[in-house]
Amino acid sequence: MTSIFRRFASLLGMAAIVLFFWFNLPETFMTARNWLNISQQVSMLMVVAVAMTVVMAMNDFDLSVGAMASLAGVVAAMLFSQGWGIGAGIAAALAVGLLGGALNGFLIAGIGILPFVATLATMTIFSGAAMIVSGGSTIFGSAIPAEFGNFARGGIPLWEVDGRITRLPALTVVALIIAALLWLVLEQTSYGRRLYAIGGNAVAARLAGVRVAWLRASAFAFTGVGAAIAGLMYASRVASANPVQGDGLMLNAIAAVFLGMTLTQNGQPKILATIAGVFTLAVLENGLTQMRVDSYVSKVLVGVIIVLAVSLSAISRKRAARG
Amino acid sequence: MTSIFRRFASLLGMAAIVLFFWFNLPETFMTARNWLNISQQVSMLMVVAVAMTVVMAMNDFDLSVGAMASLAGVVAAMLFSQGWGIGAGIAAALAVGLLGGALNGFLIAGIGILPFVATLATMTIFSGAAMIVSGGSTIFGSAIPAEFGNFARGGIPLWEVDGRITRLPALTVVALIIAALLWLVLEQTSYGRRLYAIGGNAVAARLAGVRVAWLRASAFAFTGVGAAIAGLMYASRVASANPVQGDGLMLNAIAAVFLGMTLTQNGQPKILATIAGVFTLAVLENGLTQMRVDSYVSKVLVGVIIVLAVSLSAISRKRAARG
Amino acid sequence: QTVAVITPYLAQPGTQFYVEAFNARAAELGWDVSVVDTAGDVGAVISRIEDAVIQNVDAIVINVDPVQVGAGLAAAADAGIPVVGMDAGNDPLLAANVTSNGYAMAAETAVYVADRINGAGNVVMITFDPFPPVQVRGVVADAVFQNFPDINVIDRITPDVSDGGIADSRAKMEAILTANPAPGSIAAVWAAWDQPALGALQAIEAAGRENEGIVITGIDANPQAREAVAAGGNFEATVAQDFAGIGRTAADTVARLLAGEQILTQNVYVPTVLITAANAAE
Amino acid sequence: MTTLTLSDISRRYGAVQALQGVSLSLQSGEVHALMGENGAGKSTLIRILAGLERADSGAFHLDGAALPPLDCTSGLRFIHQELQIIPALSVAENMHIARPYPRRFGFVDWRALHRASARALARLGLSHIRPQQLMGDLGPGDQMLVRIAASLLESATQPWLYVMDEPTAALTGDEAARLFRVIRELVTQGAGVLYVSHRMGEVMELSQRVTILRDGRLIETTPIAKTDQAQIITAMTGRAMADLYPARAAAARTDTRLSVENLSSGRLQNASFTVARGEILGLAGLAGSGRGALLAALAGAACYTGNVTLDGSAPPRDATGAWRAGIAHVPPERRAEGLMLDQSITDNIALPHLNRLSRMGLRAHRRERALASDKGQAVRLKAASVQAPVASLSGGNQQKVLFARALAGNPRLLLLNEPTRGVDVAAKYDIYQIIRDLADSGTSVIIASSDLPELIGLCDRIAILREGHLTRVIANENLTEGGLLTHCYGHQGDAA
Ligand SMILES: Nc1ncnc2c1ncn2[C@@H]1O[C@H](COP(=O)(O)OP(=O)(O)OP(=O)(O)O)[C@@H](O)[C@H]1O
Ligand SMILES: Nc1ncnc2c1ncn2[C@@H]1O[C@H](COP(=O)(O)OP(=O)(O)OP(=O)(O)O)[C@@H](O)[C@H]1O
Ligand SMILES: O[C@@H]1[C@@H](O)[C@@H](O)CO[C@H]1O
Ligand SMILES: [Mg+2]
Ligand SMILES: [Mg+2]
Repeated sequence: MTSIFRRFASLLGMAAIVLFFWFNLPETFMTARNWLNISQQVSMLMVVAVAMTVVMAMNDFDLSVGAMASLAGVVAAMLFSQGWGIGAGIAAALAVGLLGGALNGFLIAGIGILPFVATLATMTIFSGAAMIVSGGSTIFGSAIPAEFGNFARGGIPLWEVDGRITRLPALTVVALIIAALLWLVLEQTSYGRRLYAIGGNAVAARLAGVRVAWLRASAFAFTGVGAAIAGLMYASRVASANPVQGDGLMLNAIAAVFLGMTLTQNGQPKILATIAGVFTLAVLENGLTQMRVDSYVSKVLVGVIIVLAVSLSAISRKRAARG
Repeated sequence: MTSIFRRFASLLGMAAIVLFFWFNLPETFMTARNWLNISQQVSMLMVVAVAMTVVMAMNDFDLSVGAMASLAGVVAAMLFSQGWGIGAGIAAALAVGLLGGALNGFLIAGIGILPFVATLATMTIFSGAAMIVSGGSTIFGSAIPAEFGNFARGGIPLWEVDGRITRLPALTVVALIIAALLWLVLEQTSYGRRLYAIGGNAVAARLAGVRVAWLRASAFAFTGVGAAIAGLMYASRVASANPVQGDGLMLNAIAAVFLGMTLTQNGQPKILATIAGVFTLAVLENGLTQMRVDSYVSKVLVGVIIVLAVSLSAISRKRAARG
Repeated sequence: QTVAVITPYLAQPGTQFYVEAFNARAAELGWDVSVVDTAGDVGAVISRIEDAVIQNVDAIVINVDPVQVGAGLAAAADAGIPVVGMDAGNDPLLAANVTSNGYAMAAETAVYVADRINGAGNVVMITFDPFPPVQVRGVVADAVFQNFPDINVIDRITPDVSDGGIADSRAKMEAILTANPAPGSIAAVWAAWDQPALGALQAIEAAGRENEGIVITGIDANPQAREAVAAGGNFEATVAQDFAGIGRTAADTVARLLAGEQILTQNVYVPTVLITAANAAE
Repeated sequence: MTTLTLSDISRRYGAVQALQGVSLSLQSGEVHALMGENGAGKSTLIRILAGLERADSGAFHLDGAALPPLDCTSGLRFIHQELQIIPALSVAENMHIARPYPRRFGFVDWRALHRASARALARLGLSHIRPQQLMGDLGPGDQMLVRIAASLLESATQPWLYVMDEPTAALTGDEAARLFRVIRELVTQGAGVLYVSHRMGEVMELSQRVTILRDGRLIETTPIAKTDQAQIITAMTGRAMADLYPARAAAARTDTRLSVENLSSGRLQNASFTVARGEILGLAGLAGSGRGALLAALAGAACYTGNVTLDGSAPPRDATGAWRAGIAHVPPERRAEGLMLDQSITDNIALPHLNRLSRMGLRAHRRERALASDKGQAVRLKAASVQAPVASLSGGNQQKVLFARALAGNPRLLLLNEPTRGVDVAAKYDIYQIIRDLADSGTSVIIASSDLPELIGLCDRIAILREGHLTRVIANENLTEGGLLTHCYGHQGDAA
């Protein structure tokens, strides 16, 4: 009961945001086009955030995801510019993600460095590496194969009105597939359940014989690959690669997971909740821009609205605990 | 025993860094001037990092410190430009820090929002507010009273060689005073001990008579003031105020505290350890720039060296735990 | 008529000025302008362009490398909404780009440096390649310095600009000064824009080496830099971009497009002026 | 019959030699008790057996064949001493942390998972616990029972040895009785049990052989039939122990210190009673009867309604005020509610008393340490130094730290919730003596315990709680365990 109300409280907050924009932007906000648009805009963040959810299920963090996204993007672009094929370039970028993630896993689970410190250090390393690979500047133009850039512009045709085809954007599809996969992994496999066990009580998990080190390391590797995928999506969307373009994803991804956690039963990070968190952030941006709120004021508003939405759930949780 | 070796291991790493630069820059690195210089460069970060140590002692975070530093800087500059006196402008900026910190404290201890979420939201709010206050641009020139800018250029005369006076920079003095104060508070008062108790086990602390909510709120207020002081120092140093100039302090401050934690007995955040962490980061930057390492490569090196230094302590801790 | 101005760089002094001028001209023309700052996030510019397209604005103005926001430009093109660059860059999907000539500005300051040090000495370069308009300046300065056999570029720094560009440049310059303690060991600092030039100036003054004759140049002539140049210290030259002119011209260009006119040359250059102590006060 | 032999096991932690050349042979088909004072090395031995920690030296043989340490764990099931649960996961998932989840097409088969868990729970008669329930929503007793039930899950290779480290420490009498029934059943089916407990009675009743450790050394392994309580205690402590409980004061006490009228809090409703100066009042009841709620309310840890007076005036209703007013308490869950594990013994003991110890807000480190070593000695704390982190102490010694904290303020009212959980016999006797001495000097004590002999041995009067009601307060004269249980269940209840 209590938890239902709590989740309800936070959902209420999110619903209120949507209703508010719907009311104020009656013509444009609640349209399929706008929502498809939003879904495409958030697709990269969604991939990073669900990947982040995997490590946060273990109560860990990965601060290096943004830098890894940037690195994967420039690595692929660099290889394209040296004549590699699309498949090979993508594979190499994903391998970089896997290696970087495995490095994080090794430092954290193998050496025993705190995740915050380890991934802060690798964030610096990946970011510097992205600068070195790209020479610090944007790789674009003929260096990027047209198909690579076109991918992000394509999508699955949904319907046609007046000769204009509405599509489910390709990036949205990729994000949904990855979210679905990670949902399966976290919720429906013993692997995922053990990650939650580690997050719930690492000592208990270890005493019970869970191979904590191994699971932690592998989860970080997963997250590295997720970040690399997001970096490739980003590069495809902007049809270019810049050594800092993914950096902003990190804090937003963490924010989305935390926002989502206010929706879940025990405050656990969950894939579906994270997606709700991602959409909350995106809808705020989209709606406030459409309402043409000054960008500084809208920045303040985003902060205030998040506080209000989260307060609802925090207060109702307190109530529940008390009564 | 074990902990001594562990702390020794990390100090060893830090000493190795210093020795390395000393060896490679025999003429310039180990000079009083260079160290005074470094001390001045890190003074802002030091203030933010020691303030961050206060909340991290409770096992909390404050992601809003960087934005608060920026905000305090532009508030003071804005008021100066409107003819306020130096004292009044500084007082107002500190009041903003206190209020902002108290807001964090209220959201976290009063409402019960997770520190990470609450301060991520207030980070956005403070940052937006800084943009609004400054109109998004840098405030400088005649708007900033000369004495304000001169403060950072002054210092306490130490000695004179060939008519050149070597000074202990004023910003260094401020940073040391604040660090000393917070050291007193954290290590030598019951207040500080209670913060550590909260960090160790908040439920147990409450049952043992610690007023957890009140202490948490007040500690965040402390940290807000610390961030505001750093923002003022920053503005004085660059004799101008820009709405984003303090933003980068946040991650670096957290990094410094975590680096320091590898030096302490039970991995607790401690003021002296944080200072060591701050200097480690600064010495790396200074030494690598002096050695004319490419900026990108040096970024990677900073990450690698931090990993190595921290690994030493992590590995020896593991050894110790084994026996 | 509604126009959306979208930029990640509103915190930069230059951007401020042309956005202001743009707004002023737009007010005269009776437009309804919304300014969106994505605070350094280039990818978000695409999202905001898409949002503007959904709102069905009449024109969009961007201040970002157009190559990186191609998806947004394509969305605008699909909807038939013209996009004008304001100090942006080149892209076929851009109706026009109003800017200063970055190659020319860098050539002016680099040649100024070479002349002042008589074609010989150690030079520190402060560049920033991730941002294309600034990146081209470094390329030109490199070429100029390479052409002088006795000029030696001893360091090429990329400062961390997240703090506004002054403080980190200053810290880096302080380390370089420490590493080169002999008077005369650094002849000049060539900075690709004013903020790092100011940071270098502060470092030189703090180190008490303002009398060694180290020459500093910047680009932008922002008011703080203008003051420094006028003061007659080490910071000797910068280039005034006509930010207001860029903003005004961008607005006029949008007006021409809305009137159905075709713009022939994609780049519309607004003249620049070299600023030294002689003309800094103007 | 399967036999696992441990020979010459040693383990050192820094300066502490936790185990020194211990040899032991475990057999299927019997209950083997492992006994020793707090810090004797029992849990360390078990952690080594479980492969969670390496021995410095020693060998393992299974039916005569040498084994690398980790290989012997496959036929073993462990219940470790500290209650290790994952509050945010369901009961069924907690039971399966270390087991393969049942799967269909590679994915978790939730129905099969819940069915398997329900079957194991049923074996312990835990029909009131649903597999889908959150572990964190259960009381400590039930949580321990779930952990025990997890070791009873069916699996492909049936375990031959169950290792239980103080499983009954957090259980009430009837919960423990269910466990004993299952243990007997397991033994009948041919399995062996290695059983650690500080409760003499259950060891005598359950086990066939007993091994005694003292200071990390093996003292002896003997058949239970050839020994008795007194001999075991002597072997454990190295000295003979006379009376377990201190003598009660002769005169009845009259001057009321605490008076409680119609107190309601949580599941407790309208409790009224008084406690005199120097009196020890016991709280007896089954799990969930409201004892904890009563103590928590008086300790300022929970809100309540009703009239309470302490020495004539209303006591503070928050924990901070309560400590300052001389109301000290020992909460039931030492790890969750009591201790800062990574911090030093001194820091843990001094915490509620900082105001008194410090001068103008500045800490007096020396006085803090003096207090800690003084009170530590009083409870026979076994620790390398008072600056050692609490996490490095054995379970029983951690409990003593909490007790030392409560004593340190010379309280007017001392509230104890299971204060001797996991404490060894010798130390228990010391603690009882301290409680009695405190009472004799005027402190009023309220003590809730599931250890009925403890209540009968120690208290002047005993309050009976049943389903949230304080039904009666009886003088402790000629009370028997059975008699007390009858009260707890109500008149028509069954006292077994
Ligand atoms: N991780 C550790 N670090 C340091 N000392 C330890 C550690 N673990 C155990 N010890 C020490 O080893 C000794 C044996 O501890 P152990 O936990 O085995 O005792 P025990 O017999 O189980 O006691 P109890 O009855 O209190 O549970 C104690 O002195 C304890 O302080
Ligand atoms: N001395 C104490 N100090 C602080 N908190 C306590 C104390 N005793 C109990 N509590 C807390 O009070 C709450 C209610 O206690 P509990 O769960 O034991 O229920 P109860 O109905 O009182 O059952 P029981 O009769 O078995 O104790 C719990 O959260 C418990 O941890
Ligand atoms: O052209 C300017 C540059 O000179 C720099 O100031 C950054 O902003 C750009 O718009
Ligand atoms: Mg034990
Ligand atoms: Mg209880």
